[in-house]
Amino acid sequence: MMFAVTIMAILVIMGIALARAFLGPTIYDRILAVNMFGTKTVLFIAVYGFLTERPDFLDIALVYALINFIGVIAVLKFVERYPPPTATSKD
Amino acid sequence: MLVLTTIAIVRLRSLFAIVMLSGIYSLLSANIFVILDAVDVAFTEAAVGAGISTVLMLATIGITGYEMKPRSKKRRYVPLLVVTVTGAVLVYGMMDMPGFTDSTAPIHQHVAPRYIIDSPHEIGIPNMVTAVLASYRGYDTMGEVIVVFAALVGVLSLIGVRVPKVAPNYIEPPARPILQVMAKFMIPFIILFALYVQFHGDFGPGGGFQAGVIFSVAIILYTLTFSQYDGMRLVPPKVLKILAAAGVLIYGGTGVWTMLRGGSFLNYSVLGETSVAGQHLGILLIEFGVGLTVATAMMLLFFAFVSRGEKNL
Amino acid sequence: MPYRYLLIIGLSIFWLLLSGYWDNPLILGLGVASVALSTWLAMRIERDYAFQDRGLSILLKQPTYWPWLFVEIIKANIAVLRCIWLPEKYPTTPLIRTLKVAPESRIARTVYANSITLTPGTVTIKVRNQEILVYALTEEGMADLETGEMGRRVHKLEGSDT
Amino acid sequence: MEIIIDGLSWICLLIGCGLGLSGAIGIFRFKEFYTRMHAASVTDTLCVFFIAAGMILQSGFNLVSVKLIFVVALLWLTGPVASHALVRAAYQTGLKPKLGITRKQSSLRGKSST
Repeated sequence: MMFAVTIMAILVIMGIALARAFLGPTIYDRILAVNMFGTKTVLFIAVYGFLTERPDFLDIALVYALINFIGVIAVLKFVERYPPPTATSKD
Repeated sequence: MLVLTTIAIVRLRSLFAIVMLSGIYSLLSANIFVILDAVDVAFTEAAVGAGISTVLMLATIGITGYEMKPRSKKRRYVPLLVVTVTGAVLVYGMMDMPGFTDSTAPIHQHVAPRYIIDSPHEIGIPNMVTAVLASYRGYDTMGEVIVVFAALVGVLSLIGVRVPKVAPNYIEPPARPILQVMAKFMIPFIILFALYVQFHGDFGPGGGFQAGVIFSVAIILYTLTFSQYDGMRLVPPKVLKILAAAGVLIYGGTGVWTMLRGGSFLNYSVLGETSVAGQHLGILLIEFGVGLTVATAMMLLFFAFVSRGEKNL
Repeated sequence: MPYRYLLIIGLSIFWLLLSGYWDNPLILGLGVASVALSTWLAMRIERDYAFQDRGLSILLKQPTYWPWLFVEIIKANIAVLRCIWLPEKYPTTPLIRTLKVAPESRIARTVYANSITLTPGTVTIKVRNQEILVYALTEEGMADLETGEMGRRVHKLEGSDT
Repeated sequence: MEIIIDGLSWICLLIGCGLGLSGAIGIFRFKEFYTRMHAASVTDTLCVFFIAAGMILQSGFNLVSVKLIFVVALLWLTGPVASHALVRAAYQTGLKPKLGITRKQSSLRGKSST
């Protein structure tokens, strides 16, 4: 029960983050939203593992946290190397 | 949410934002896999879809450029037609499919019962997915590994890896102190985690494919935070190429070994004193081969792409 | 080299806790091999970029720092929550300012910068030589940092080694 | 005993959800990238912590909870680094934050407070 409530809340947060990722306006807002989305995915998987009583899922949650981090770092590295044309014009 | 993300991907013009959103897309689909209880698939999706493909796509954009080419108006409707027809056919095909979680469906009658009922005493490992993947479907998995290897060979022969000869000239203090310190702190643990995933594929979700990707992610993190030169010095592409081939060889060699021991190709039961021990050893070996090939292939692909892009990415 | 031993110990504990199969000789053997491999790779990195002066051991020296940081995080969270829910009463006054850094080694500076970022309301933008560029959401958040409490504590973390 | 633990984990989970939701709302309500950043960091720190704490209370102390602690530790390690990298990239590529007070005033105040 309590995990079900938590999952609903996490889903709502994910929805809001998704909306922010769609809306932009700058590329950094999108990256921020994706990062937040990733964190919530980690939580979601962990909580879902508890809901179904299969704590194996925690391994996946760990992988996600890691992958999310690397993804964000890679994206930012990329942005720093090739500054997006829209970054300065749309702030 | 998947649908929304897809629509947004199609509508956006900036390739970069599309890469971001496809990252979200794979996170979402992994969630769905988790809900469907397909843990191993979710694991793979997490590692491959969200991580590696994002990085590789970014590296590709580094070569191609930011914006999508404006396309001509004329040809817009043909793809739409093709997609609609294909989608309609797929949906039509799905009508005949049995309902979800229907246990009398044909797919659950054919080999699944044998996998589920027999695998505990035939293979003797708790994670059934690994049992199916590595033992019952050993040929298929070998095919997949060879596909990865072939893709690697293709990319390398097309663009190749340029090893930078000169070390980048660091101005003191280093450019990204926080990132570098944290990366150095984390990398050993990531590598250990990858190896844990590799060797515990028998017991929980995980296995060679996922472990290979996580391992390569550690190296990619190193390359990203320090430099391409350092990454290639840590794991020289020459060695990687040999190891990638060695991974496939280990897989195939296990099969040959089983034949030498008098069994058929990839029938591990003959490897040990008891059939279960043999299966265990065989699975361990081929998983190792898979992990080796996937890890090295991913690293080489990454190196190939970044070395084509900017000099110091 | 103390970092090597710390790393081996840390990695072994990590493996044992992850795996949970403590009586399976095969898995344990593979674990030893894995720890060896990761340590070897880490040492290859270490060869090129040694942690300067003091090692990671400073992170373990001062157990009181972490609870203190945790309390700070809670306080800062409440401050940001107020700004989110009651924007009229607690307006945001974003500001950027340069802070002098007390901690000297690269690791201690990283700990400091990360602590700043970890407490909501303040973000480290750049670290250069002796200076940290900080962006804060409110004047209070910045004032907290400027008292230098956190910097002093991190410095203590580092200084306790000698 | 059971009831106390259940109650505690309820409280933890609810606080966590509340924090997460407020962070999400903050992401919408704040006007600008740099301020949104802070709202996100709320969800990344304490929200994660409380939800994990709730789960640890439920599972008791075993290897599962150790793994949960790993998850939290990893998130707390990577979170600030990612935020820092994000802000740094934004700052570097010329996205200027809107400041509440001007530089001159702030430097004056800085002197008076130290």
